[in-house]
Amino acid sequence: MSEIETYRAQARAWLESVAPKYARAARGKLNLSVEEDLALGRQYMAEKYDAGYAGINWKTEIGGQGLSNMHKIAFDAEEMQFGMPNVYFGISLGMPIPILIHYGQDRAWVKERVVKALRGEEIWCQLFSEPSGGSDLAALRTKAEPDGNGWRMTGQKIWTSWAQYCDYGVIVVRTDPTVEKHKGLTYFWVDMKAEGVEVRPIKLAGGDSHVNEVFFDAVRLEDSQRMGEVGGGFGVALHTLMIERYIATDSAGFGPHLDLFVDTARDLTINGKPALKDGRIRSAIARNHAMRAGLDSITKRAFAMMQAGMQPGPEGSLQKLVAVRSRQKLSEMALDLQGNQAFDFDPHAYVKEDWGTSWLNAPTGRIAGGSDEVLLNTIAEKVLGLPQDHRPDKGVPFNAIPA
Amino acid sequence: MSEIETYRAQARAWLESVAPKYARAARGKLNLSVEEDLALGRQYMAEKYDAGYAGINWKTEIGGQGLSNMHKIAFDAEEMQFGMPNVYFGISLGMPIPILIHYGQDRAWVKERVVKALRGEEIWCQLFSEPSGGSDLAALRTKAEPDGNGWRMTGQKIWTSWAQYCDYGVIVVRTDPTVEKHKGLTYFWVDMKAEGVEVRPIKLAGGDSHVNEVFFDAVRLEDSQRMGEVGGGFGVALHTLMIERYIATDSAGFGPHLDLFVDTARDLTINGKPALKDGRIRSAIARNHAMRAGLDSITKRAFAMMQAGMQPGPEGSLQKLVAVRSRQKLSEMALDLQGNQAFDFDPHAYVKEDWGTSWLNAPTGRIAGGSDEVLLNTIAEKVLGLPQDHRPDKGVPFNAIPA
Amino acid sequence: MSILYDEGQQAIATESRRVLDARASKDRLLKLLEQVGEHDGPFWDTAVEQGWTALAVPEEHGGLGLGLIELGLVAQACGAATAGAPFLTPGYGVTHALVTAGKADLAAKYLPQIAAGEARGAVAFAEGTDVLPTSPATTFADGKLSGSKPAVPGGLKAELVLVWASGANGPVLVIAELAGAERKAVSSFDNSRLYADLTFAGTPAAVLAEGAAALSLARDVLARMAVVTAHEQVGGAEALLHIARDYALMRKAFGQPIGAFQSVKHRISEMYGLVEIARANCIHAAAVAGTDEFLVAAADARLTGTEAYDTCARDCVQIHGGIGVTWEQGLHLHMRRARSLAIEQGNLLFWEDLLVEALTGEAA
Amino acid sequence: MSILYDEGQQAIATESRRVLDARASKDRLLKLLEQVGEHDGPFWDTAVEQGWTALAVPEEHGGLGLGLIELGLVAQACGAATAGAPFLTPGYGVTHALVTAGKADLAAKYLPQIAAGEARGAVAFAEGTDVLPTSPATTFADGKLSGSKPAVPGGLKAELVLVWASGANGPVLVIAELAGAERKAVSSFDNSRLYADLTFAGTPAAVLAEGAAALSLARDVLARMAVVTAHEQVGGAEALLHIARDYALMRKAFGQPIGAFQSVKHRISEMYGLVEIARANCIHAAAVAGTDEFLVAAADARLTGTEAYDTCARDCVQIHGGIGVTWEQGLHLHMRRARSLAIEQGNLLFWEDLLVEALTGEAA
Repeated sequence: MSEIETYRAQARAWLESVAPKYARAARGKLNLSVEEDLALGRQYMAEKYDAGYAGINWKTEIGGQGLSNMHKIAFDAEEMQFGMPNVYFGISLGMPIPILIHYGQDRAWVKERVVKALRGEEIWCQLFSEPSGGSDLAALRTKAEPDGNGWRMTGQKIWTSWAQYCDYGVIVVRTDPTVEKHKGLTYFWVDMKAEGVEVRPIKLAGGDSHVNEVFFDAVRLEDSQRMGEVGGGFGVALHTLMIERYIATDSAGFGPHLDLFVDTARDLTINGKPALKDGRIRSAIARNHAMRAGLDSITKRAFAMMQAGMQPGPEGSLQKLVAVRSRQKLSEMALDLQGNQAFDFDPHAYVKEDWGTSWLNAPTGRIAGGSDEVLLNTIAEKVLGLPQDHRPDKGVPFNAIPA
Repeated sequence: MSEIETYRAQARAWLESVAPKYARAARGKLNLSVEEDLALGRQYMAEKYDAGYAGINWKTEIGGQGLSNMHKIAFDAEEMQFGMPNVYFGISLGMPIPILIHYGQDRAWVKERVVKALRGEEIWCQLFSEPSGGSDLAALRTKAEPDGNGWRMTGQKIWTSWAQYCDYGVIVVRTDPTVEKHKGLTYFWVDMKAEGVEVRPIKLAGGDSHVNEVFFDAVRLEDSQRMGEVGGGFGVALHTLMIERYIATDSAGFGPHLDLFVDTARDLTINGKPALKDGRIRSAIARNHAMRAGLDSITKRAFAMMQAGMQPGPEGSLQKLVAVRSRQKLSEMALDLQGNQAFDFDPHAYVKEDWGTSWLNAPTGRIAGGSDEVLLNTIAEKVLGLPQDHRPDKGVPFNAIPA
Repeated sequence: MSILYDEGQQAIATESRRVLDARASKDRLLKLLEQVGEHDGPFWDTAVEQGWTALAVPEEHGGLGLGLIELGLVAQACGAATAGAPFLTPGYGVTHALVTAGKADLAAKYLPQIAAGEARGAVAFAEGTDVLPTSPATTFADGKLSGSKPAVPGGLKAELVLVWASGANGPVLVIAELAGAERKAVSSFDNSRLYADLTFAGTPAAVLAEGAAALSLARDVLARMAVVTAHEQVGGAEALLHIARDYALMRKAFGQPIGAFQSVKHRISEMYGLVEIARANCIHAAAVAGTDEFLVAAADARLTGTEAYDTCARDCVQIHGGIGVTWEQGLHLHMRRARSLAIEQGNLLFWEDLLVEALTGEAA
Repeated sequence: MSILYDEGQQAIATESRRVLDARASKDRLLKLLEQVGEHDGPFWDTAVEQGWTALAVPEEHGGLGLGLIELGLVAQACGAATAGAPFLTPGYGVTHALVTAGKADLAAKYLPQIAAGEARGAVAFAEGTDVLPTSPATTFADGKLSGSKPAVPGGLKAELVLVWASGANGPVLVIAELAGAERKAVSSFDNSRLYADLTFAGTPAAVLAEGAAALSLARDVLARMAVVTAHEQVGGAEALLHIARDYALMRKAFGQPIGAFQSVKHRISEMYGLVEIARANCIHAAAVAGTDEFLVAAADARLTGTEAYDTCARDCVQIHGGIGVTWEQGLHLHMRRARSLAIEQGNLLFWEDLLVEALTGEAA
């Protein structure tokens, strides 16, 4: 058994030992509120940290375990099967903390934050999108103006996941409106409990409210909260999105595994015949399997290359685009197949185990973290070298662009 | 029996009477060259004229029969089933002649041309596209400069169907390079046998050569050959394309009827089971039938409205876009279904009765007479009022646009 | 059977759209999504007041003696408004069954109530995934119904139900009063559809048709309801097309309206194509109701109607970006309705198979 | 079974691409389209000279002892060049059968000839629309083959043929010399594939495997050929992606490169997605050849390879507009090849069913 396999076996053993308290199977019966589930999640993260499974592939000097990406992948693969209450910490540990590790100025303070974030004691959010900006990162309007030896920030962010439970956030703001729009941005971390910060949850089409509007009214930022150069915020933000590309991959498009579709179809008939015998269903299964297998191989190869010290190819940017779009149609089909039985619907069902919530929330997946259209443009321009779209605002100082 | 039904019955009787000489069934055996088939076609057109089935819905004073669109549709529906050798005259009578009737200056001369065109003695072509222009009609470079009381034309046209057999053509050329590009165009008719006109056939992907490049070297045009105002050519050209939209509709996308797909599938098995029992085939048949039925209903309604003196809706512009695109995929599927048997291929098989030539020539159909993309833009802009694409050349004098 | 609407039909289309626009309330509809067992009272009052329940009822029974074309136009307006009550379509199904079955007493008893909006209709054919089961498990004997039907649209509040059941000799189509049945509300993603599991335990019912006659009548009722639903789908799809178009003109990105970007522009043009093709099929189907062409025409309308509404729901939300997935903005009202209508009266697979069998004689 | 190419493999990829680019001739290939029974001699000479015929032949038989990964990389380069001879893939099929069947005499006799390019291979499994018929009509008895196989790729000029036939007790996989068979050229849309109807009238043949062993070997051969073909499809699709990208940068409309229009831009990005997904499946499939995962991985590669090549052929032509459909411009070389490769080794329906059966245990 390879070292990774041994590690995987140990991880599985530990996960099974805590599963009775934390796994979805156990929590499902309790009908916990989001707050209660989050509290349980914090306990789980602390136990996970103590067991040495937190920050697996991060350096030891900032609180990680100093192991390889392969160890991390092995643990995650096992952990996913239990449905542990860790959804609240995914973004926090996925993007903001790695960025903090990379750009944070006060290293001691950084390490303290990292450990508390790993233990689930603190949660970080990512404050990028704005109402007016949509998918146009460079069009941000939230501004920070020099204020003595620091800054004062005013404006509004939107679509911020879990902000209502966050202690800190990373944010991109405009510090110079007089230069071309993507050049006037700077990146900071912000204390979400600071005076002048207000969080308002947004109710989504599916009925839940894990995303928020966040308002900043003359919030004070020390210059030590700056990450990267003044005017260098656009670059840091792109770096964040790069990380996101590799962290956030799921060939099921964050919906149910294809096996669930097969199980669903296995019990059904179409005009009296077994659904699995029907060419239309077989085609859907086969095409989705082939597509997902391709995405999984792309991910495996990317990590193998990172492991070998190589830079993975840009094909990683296909993951969300392809996977979520097809999840949407597969979920529709899974519902239609069930006929009237599909009407029976639980809005709180887990999106990876239920066709109803998977279908209803799929559009959010096709928009959040870069819409299909933005991803297609990015591939065309950054990967294939095709020209940018026409941009009337190009080269124009931000404060000269008609709103 | 309604008047139309009576008319249809008479038409069918006449068609059957000439079928032994002209119908595809009869010609098929003879392996005629294009020239021989064309000669036969001219005879057919003459007989058709003498029988009173030419120019059915055109005014009697210019050589038509003065009957309704319904009579025309009834005859065409019957005629189509026989596969008469009339393909060479479709464009000639479809666009150029109606435009000539509308804009031609010398009415006596116009009537003479109309009759000769109806009798198949003369053929007209339409000279729009240019090598540099592509789908951008307003970017035409062929120019006509004032020359005494007339004009002298120099330039090149491309994708001109049947030009090698044509006596006359209608053409759009640039008469003023100093104004905004779509404003400097003028519309003429041209004698294809005139000095300085050279026609070079283009061989297409399918292997045949019915389209041509046409070169004009200082060709003399009388001002009496002008149709519409000087500088009014763009409008006349759009008028031509409007006519094209209603003349050239076939919900089969100018490929085989769906019945042929059913017949093809009926004889085949998929992994040992009848293809018609397979959900994938059933879905293809059903979806294509539904789509084609919708297009047919749109056409029926358009003609009913014209008949009732109303202006038909813009949905007619969907026909080619939807029909040809789906014909392409249906043809691929029909070939794939046949397995190795599909390799047996006759490049001269009639495109409406053969999956191989239908598949191989489908791309031409998606490009000729307005590409899919141009049609989608036209619908978006002209029907739905969406903005034009960004056009760096907008408002710029033609001779100031970088080539 | 003209394919051009006459003045009266155009008036119905305009008026129904006008009155629904005037009384529309997104907030009311959003609230209904989270209330199991509630429907949009004001909408239904409007429907009754406007005489939509009487449209297809013969004049001698207090109706307007109109048909599928007129009802289709009303359904189209209701689809655009994501109407908050499910009774229009099954109500028409029950009406058509009563008008066609030739049971004068039943017609005389129920049609006036339906026309007046006093009796709301539901149609319970499906069992499991079978839209019209060959031998339904629900049985009918000695004037009584036994068995159950899952998630029947409108079942929770309708007064009358048309039931597909097994009788002594083959299938029967019967009508029953729902007061005599047990109903259990189904919590769904589109709660104003009032889905209910119906259980019949000796529920009194009256026979409308038996054996072969029952099957052909049930098929005709189903096909007609499918055409009404297709009109509703076209109405919804067209509304989404216009919402998308208007948003694409208003919303700016990178300094210009997003409608100037071909990905948005062409997607909206494709939506237009799907809407017009479905509309044309609906007009044709309604025009040939009662002829041999009808079943095929109904399938064409149903397939393109479902494709149009589903695609427009997906793409209109996508074009809106983030705002499109908020609860308040309400596009999900259409998205949810697109799904419920795609399943009611049989999904795409059912209609594909039915159409191909009609075209080729080959059963699935 | 690493999923990262080693240096040797990368060298094979680069070198095969380089030599094919250097010797490519569009005119030669266009001419071949109109000549029934001719293939691209210079290409095949290159293949032999480069040792591609010897790649998968064990060293003791004069080969290089390499495998599917290396052959896949060569096939990818051939796909990009729409190579003008069909022997590479079936040649590998015959090679693998000889290597695996364990008939030392036959291996010793034929493998050196194959490695040296003296014996070119064809594979004749299909009959009618059956890719691998359960009970083939072609029979084998007393060392002789009788029956016929339609439109066998390369059949017109190959020296050796691997045949799927019915023996005394169940199916057999046999090898025969084509000199002893009758061949009739099939005029096709991709003539350099050298399709031929093969007729066996007592053609001498030798058994490689019988019964269950024959079936599993035939399946393995078919799956491996499908993976080679999938690599070829990826090569063709990727070439079209680059052609489309370059044209979109060069060609101007409305005063800007057409690549600046999102309809063109996004279509090319979608092409990229299809190519990379198919490539990833190919790499994985080649890496797991010989393991239990292989059949599923091969189906994944084959399905995405076919989809990628077909879509790229359609869209690359469309992006070119009028020039894209001319004979001289030659994009139809890819369009035709996309179709022939989509059908050789079994169409999408066949592989969908095979994959689903492997995943669910449910036969079609």
